[in-house]
Amino acid sequence: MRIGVFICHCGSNIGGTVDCAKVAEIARGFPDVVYADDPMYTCAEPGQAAIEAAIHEHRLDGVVVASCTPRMHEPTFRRTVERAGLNRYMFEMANIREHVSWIGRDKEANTNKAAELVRLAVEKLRNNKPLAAKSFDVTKKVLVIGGGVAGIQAALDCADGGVPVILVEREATIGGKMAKLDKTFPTVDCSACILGPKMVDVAQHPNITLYAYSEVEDISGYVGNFTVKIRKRATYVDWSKCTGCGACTEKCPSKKTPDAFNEFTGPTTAITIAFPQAIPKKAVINAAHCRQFVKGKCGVCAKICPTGAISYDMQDEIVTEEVGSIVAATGYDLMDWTVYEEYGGGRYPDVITSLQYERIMSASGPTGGHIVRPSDGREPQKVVFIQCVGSRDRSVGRPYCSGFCCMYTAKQAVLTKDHIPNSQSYVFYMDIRAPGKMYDEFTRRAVEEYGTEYIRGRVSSIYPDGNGQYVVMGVDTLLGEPVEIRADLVVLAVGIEASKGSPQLAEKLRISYDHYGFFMESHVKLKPVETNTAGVFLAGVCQGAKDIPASVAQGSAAAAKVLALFARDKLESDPQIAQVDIRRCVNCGKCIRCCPFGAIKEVEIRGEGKAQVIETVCQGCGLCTATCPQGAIQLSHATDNQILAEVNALCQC
Amino acid sequence: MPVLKGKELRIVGFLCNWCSYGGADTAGVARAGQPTDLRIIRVPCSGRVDPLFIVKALLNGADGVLVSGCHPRDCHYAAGNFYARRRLEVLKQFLPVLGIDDRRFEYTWVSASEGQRWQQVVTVFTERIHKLGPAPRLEDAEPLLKMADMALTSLRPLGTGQTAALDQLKEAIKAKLPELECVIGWQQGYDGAHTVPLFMKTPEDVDKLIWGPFNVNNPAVYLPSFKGKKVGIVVKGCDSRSVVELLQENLIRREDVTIFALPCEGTLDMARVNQTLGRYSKIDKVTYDEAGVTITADGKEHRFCMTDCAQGKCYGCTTPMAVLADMRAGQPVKVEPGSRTPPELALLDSMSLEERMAFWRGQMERCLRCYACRNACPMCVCRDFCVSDSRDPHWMSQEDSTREKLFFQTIHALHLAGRCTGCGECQRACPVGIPILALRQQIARAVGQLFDDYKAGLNPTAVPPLLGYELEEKNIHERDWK
Amino acid sequence: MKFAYYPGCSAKGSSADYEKSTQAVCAALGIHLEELPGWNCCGSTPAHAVDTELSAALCARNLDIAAREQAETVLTPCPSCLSNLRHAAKRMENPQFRARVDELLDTPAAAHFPEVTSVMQGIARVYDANAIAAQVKKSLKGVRLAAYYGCLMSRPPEVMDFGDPENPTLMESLLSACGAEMVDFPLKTACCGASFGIPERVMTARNSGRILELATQLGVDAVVVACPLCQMNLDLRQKQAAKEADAFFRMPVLYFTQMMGLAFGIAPEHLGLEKLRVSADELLRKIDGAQAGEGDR
Amino acid sequence: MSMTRFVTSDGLPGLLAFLSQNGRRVLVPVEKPANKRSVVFEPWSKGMPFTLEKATVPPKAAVLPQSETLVRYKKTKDPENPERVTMSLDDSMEAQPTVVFACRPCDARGFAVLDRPYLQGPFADPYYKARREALTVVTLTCPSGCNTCFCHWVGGGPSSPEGSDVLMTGVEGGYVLQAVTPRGEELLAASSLPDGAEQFPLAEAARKAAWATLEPAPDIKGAPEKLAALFTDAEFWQNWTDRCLSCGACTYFCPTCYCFSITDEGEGLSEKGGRRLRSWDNCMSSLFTREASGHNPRMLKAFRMRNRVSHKFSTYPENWGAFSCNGCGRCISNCPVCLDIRAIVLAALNADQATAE
Amino acid sequence: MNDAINLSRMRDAAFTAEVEAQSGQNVSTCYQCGNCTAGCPAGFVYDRQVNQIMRGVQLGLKDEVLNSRSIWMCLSCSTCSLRCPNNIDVAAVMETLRHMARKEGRVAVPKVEKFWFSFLDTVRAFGRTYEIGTMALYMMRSLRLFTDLDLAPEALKKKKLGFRPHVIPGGADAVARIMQRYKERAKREGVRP
Repeated sequence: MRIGVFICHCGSNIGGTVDCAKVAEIARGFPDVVYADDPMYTCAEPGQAAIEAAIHEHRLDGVVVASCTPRMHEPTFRRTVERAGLNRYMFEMANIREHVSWIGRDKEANTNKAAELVRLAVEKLRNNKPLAAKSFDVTKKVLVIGGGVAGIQAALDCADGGVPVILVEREATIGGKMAKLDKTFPTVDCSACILGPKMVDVAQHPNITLYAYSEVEDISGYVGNFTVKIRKRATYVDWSKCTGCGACTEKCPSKKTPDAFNEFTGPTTAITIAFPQAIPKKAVINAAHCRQFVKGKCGVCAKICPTGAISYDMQDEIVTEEVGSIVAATGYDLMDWTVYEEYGGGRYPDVITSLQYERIMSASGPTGGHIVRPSDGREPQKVVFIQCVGSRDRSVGRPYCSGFCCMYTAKQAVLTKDHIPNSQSYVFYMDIRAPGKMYDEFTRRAVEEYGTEYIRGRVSSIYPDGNGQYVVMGVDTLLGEPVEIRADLVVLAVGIEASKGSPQLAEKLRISYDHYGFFMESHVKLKPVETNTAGVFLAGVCQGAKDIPASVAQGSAAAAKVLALFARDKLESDPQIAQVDIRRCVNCGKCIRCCPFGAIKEVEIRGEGKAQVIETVCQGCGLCTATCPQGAIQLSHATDNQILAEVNALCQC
Repeated sequence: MPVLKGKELRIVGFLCNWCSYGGADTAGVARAGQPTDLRIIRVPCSGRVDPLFIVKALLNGADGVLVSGCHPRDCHYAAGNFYARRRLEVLKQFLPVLGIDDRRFEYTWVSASEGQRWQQVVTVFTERIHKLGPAPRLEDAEPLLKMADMALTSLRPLGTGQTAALDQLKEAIKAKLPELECVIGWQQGYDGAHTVPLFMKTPEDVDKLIWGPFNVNNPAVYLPSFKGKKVGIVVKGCDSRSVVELLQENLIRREDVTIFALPCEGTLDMARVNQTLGRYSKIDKVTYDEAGVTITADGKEHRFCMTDCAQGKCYGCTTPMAVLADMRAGQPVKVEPGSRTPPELALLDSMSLEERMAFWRGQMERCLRCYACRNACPMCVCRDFCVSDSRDPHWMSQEDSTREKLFFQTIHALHLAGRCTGCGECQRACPVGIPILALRQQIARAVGQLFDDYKAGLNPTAVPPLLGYELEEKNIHERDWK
Repeated sequence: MKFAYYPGCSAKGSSADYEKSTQAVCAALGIHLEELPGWNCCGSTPAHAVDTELSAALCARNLDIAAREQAETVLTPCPSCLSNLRHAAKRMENPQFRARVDELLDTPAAAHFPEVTSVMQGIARVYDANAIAAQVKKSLKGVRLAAYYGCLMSRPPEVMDFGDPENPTLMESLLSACGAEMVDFPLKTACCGASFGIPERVMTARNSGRILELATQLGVDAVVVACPLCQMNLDLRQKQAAKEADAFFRMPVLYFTQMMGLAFGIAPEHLGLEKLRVSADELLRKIDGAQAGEGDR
Repeated sequence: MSMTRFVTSDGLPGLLAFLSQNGRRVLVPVEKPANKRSVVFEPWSKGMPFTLEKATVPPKAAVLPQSETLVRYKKTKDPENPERVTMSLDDSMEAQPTVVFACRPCDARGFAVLDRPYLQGPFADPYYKARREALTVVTLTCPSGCNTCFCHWVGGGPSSPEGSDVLMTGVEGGYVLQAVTPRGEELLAASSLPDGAEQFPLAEAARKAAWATLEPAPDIKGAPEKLAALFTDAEFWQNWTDRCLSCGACTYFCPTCYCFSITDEGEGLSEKGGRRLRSWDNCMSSLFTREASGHNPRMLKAFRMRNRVSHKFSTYPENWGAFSCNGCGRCISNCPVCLDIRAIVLAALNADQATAE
Repeated sequence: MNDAINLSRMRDAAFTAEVEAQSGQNVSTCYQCGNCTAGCPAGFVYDRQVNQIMRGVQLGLKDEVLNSRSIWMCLSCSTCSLRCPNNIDVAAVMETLRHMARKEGRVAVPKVEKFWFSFLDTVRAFGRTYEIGTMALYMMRSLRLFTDLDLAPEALKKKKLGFRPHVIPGGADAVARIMQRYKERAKREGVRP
């Protein structure tokens, strides 16, 4: 080979503690190195031009740049060598800035270390092979999982961009958590009024196919070519006939059915339409509470239904869809706050969650928008809000901040005063997190205009005083004293967690998730929408706590990613993937077993079983390479020989 | 390149590109000062790190090796680090048997944002290695030769009485034979004191089948070569574990294999038998009694009582009955509960790290790299494509140094992690009697201790531990980097 | 059923009634309590407040006796003793700590200690609710009780192993089995003020007062306790508490063993009821009345 | 009569000390502490225990090491112009004067087998030649046959002198040393050992007695042709190799197997430099004939066994007029599955007859 | 302000580290939510609330913390530990501080310590607690002769307190030896027993 080496000074960033000229001189002694230089700024335009010139002048067929981290400029320099006619994989980097000059003060040691790292890169490069990407077709159709506001936004944007959308929603109606809210901060405008039109757009958009009351059963394939199985759960109502007239819900005799949409703040009927603006506005039978199912006789709804839509023997149905990309927008659930025994563990009727409070305040809720205590229907005078219940609390395994509770708590305090002018609200908080536009002003209004008492501290316990009130034992750390409030109603700002089933969905999507079930983005800062599985994007709270504007923005961002992906007719696969040497392969299947992506399959080649890598699915982790005992499957660009070359360069005594 | 004398030691790091390499970058950006010894090799994922890279480095001059990946659950590739965690932990528990201080190898998890943690990890690890000093080299050790103590007690009866049921077994084989390509068993070898594998194709072949303490070979070694063909196999308990392990790994198919079994009463340690017999020109007679055999060679009688002369593995054997069989004959055998540290391993356990290195130095010197150990191993299915004699990948050279030889044994042992059933064929096959089984036994022990007492080859549906993982490992714990 | 038994010092002094009723109830249930020979004080709060190793040494001597007696399980009625003994056993799992403690002892303590648990758990381990109910001769039907555990019994959870540390329910299940109506008593694990009654009276007065106030508010017939110190603070010091709260309390405070004893039909004098400062006569009448009413039907 | 000397049993260390003079390396059989009998040749040094047992591993490595460096190469770069690389070669060979002590006649005959291809062909191998010329072989004659050896089938015997310089035979009280080559005479002459003429008859008697212990040998003179005829009989070879594990225990422990492979290791510009290695190869391994394309003419172990047996008993004799097997029996005793080359040869002879009939 | 706490001078990092080491707690995880204080049954007699003590430990304000009355008034009820969102065993920190203070001879509330000693002295004498003995000793030491005098008639009437010390058969000496060794060791180690 003919290798050129460039030792970057990076101004004084590297040159300050590394003798770059010396490193270049040492590098000239390395095998196959025919040229070495130490430019001031390699990544700058003249630096790149110098590399190109050197490639031509010295007929280089491989280039090593020793500079900053490859995580920063590897793509840059790959393009550089490509411009000069080299294959982009005939390039290696040595990180002598983050890993050398910035962390060590001893110039001799640094220079020696830099030279060794260059040696590693040279040895690796000597084992590199040109790699070429392959192209394949794309199915230009997207699956959006979750019909909350983020999913709705992603679906609408994709649909408007001309891409057919499959929207899958687990509940009977789309709208998600936002549909349950009474008002939204900081404008205090009606949630249903701003979300409703978007929901209607979903229903009416010619490019959107909505599967409500459905779940994703299985996902296979890879970017551009996913196959998705969707389970349409039995609603026992033929939606093609149901007009959403609601006659059945009026006549249903099972009137004490728990109402999940209303967060169990009041009862509903066994056949029900979640709320007046539901999309699709179709009835669903809750079989666990329907007399027809429980007792085997009733049939009232079937009798009353004017279109004969009731179908008690309906079964789940599996439909299969082919899509090229997937947006996960599965949102969140509240954590199970009943672990807080000191707050009554759910035994006190007037200690409720903020989402329950939303339903109580909502005009479409069980009390028609009148704020009353669940225990006795009285209007509360003293309302205590407790923040961070299940947020920033390691003792219950929830160390993270749920992000939007500070704001909705302020909103709820404001609304409480609006509803009950002579009421007094108290908010126990640790820190007020209100960094959004108009947010801090809003919390100040809650204090200054609505007289909400903000008390800095947590609440240690709540207990009924036996007189119909609740003793709230808290602290005012600013005062430095314990405080005690007798409250009529206590509203807990319960922390969020990833929606139920997120880890299972993540496994199906082959994306990572954190300890709490939130999906992992590809890069915290720079790839907040992408995942590590190509073609799968994230929107909304499923990726981490965020409020409505941020969820909507991420929904649009995900849609933009989908549209960008679909802007090309063919996709290119990353050639840094595993390859099977079929002569060496004995078809033991160990690689197939451990591949996290299902990217290896067994095929028959001349009568013998062999492993084969599905090039578009392989993500290039190399687990198979480390697993295969006979070295028959090698990860291109990180083969055993390439890594061994590096090990041998370091350890040869 | 040589280390900076007097300043640095050779410390090699394998960092995953996504988390730990980024964490090291973050530390750099934060100008978090660190010792300069570490040389980082960037790999896509900690799951890419073949434990053999680490052994290779440690045998070839590294004073310390550090692997770092994404925190469990945060793997860029979803699960690579879960596999890595198991493999690296097994390696860590294996190294001391080679005489390598396991403190010289560490693995951890550092995310891309944890610059400070990375600084801490590098600093603590480098300090640790400097405290340990330059790693002792295998070549510098003064050879130390010691022998395992073979005075052992057994968990189950040892003897030769079960032959009574052999005829019944033969009938069963004959009945099944027409459906099968062949049935693998044992026949007499060049004399009455040697038994060799038998491939029964006709009823007359079946009549050659013998059962007894000379049936040392593990016939399961031949099964993978019959993959796809209907074949029968006669097994001892230990052989059946190899069959089960092959099934576990889909190397053979259950429907293809018919297993015939008799309860095993132990097999002779032919190495010790031959030591006793010495040089002789002819075996005159071999007679059996309940407790052992008497071999008359050149007119001289030698009695071998099974309780004294069984193979080392037989004493701690808990599966004299086949763990899986289609046809069984003979009387069930009672096994006492308990476990035994195998004699070879007990020998290594009794040594210091320095002694162990010296031990292997002494033992490996006489290895000729004939690879009888490998080829006799029923789990060595790579066979013609073993990495030990390949140029791509080029793990080993043809040099006859003790280091290369020991490295091969390490390859074998690590490739057997969670798979070795302890049949001992590797050691039995070794013409120069190197107690290489100890390395496999240590791996098996580590796997057992880490994964709920897992033993390879007991359950055909069990997932071999290194081909699986748990989100939270019960017995693998994150180390403290304080 | 036989258990080793560590009565604790109060059993021989201020809580003789607890001791008496414990013995009576256990006798009725056929549970034999074998008192550890030559046991000593666990050191109570003062010992661990002064030095953890000293506290552990005092406890280790008792645990060592129990180990030598080859006891499997040691029962103790007193949560404070229980807490000290269990803490000591747990801390001595640390070899360095153990070595320091051994230095203080005549001979190094046994390598393994028997388990120590409360009398209440001991009873519950042998008898489930149905079995307890079968023993009841005088149902506590119509009697409203508040179960008060105090702060030590369930905390810290990793040492005490007494169910949910905020909301233990064992006493409720035992007394419900005896027919009593158990109210949800939110202050069941609040602190009564502990041993500060002597050096800082206001501490017990305030804290006990809060408990008595809620119990009174909830209209219970008695507060049932499992701790000698709680009993003393709530009963003997009830007046001090009332004074501090500027209120009037008349709340009988009984040991759960006394309550169970009554349900088992054991005579009050065999349960030491005469030692109560706040008389339980009204409660006794209520129980008898309920029995009479039952008889009428 | 050739020159004889006598050495008492106690005098052996003294003899070894004498042999070690002048920088000579004396390879003696050493018993390794192991559960399995393991005797290997190792350089003797004063005070080192040794044995006169037949070695597990033959002394072949004395002339043909398991792995040897043929050439070392170092590259240097012109600091002015890194494109200019100069290479220096070092192909100096190590040929330390060596005595193999107390090998057996079969081992010694092994050297004779190796000599033909390495020295008598169109090219003499310089590395082998240098070592061979520096080698003296002191052979201990066998007192008896053994269960796996068959030297007398293939032209040898318990006191065959072929390949030896000195024959040594155990007699009452010591050993008689008999020079069988000029080099042997030179060696014995230089020693201060007493003359052994007196004990020589005892030695002759012992040798005769040894012969008497052997079972009669079958006539295998027809083996070369018969094996050649069986070349295409795949079934024959398959039947005889079904239990073969394809390991190298037979070839690596064989005193006459001489195949090697050559590999380059290391980098010329590294501190260690590059090395061209010659190492033993093993025809029982599938790699032996695997071609660069991946094609392998001997995919089946049956064909590889055919190669080994035919080489020893057919092709080598065709080329050199003698069997290349010397009947030491190590391939039998070391085989993990007790494959018996004698049985194969006999079967080949019989198979031929069967066909003829 | 002149009396501001000068952190650059008063911060004692070794103190923080020592508290963490002895208590086994990581005090840096405390984010001052105040939950410990909110639930503390003794807070009303504290001079500094628990969360403030924790803050003091974080900042390494050794004198502020060890001279506090609060650490002597802690009831050891562990409510703070139970409710701490960061799993800090706050009660263990309080106890550690008390031990540290005692060993240095800083006793902000002597009557509490006197009560303990009175208790422990009776244990040393008799092997078991002897309530009247404890009371008597305490009254003597604290010069608070009227402690609980209001209870005495009731207690005596109800025979709540034993007049006779309860002595362990053959065991009191063993307890005394434990105490003795403890004292000797404390002396050797140069701390206050």
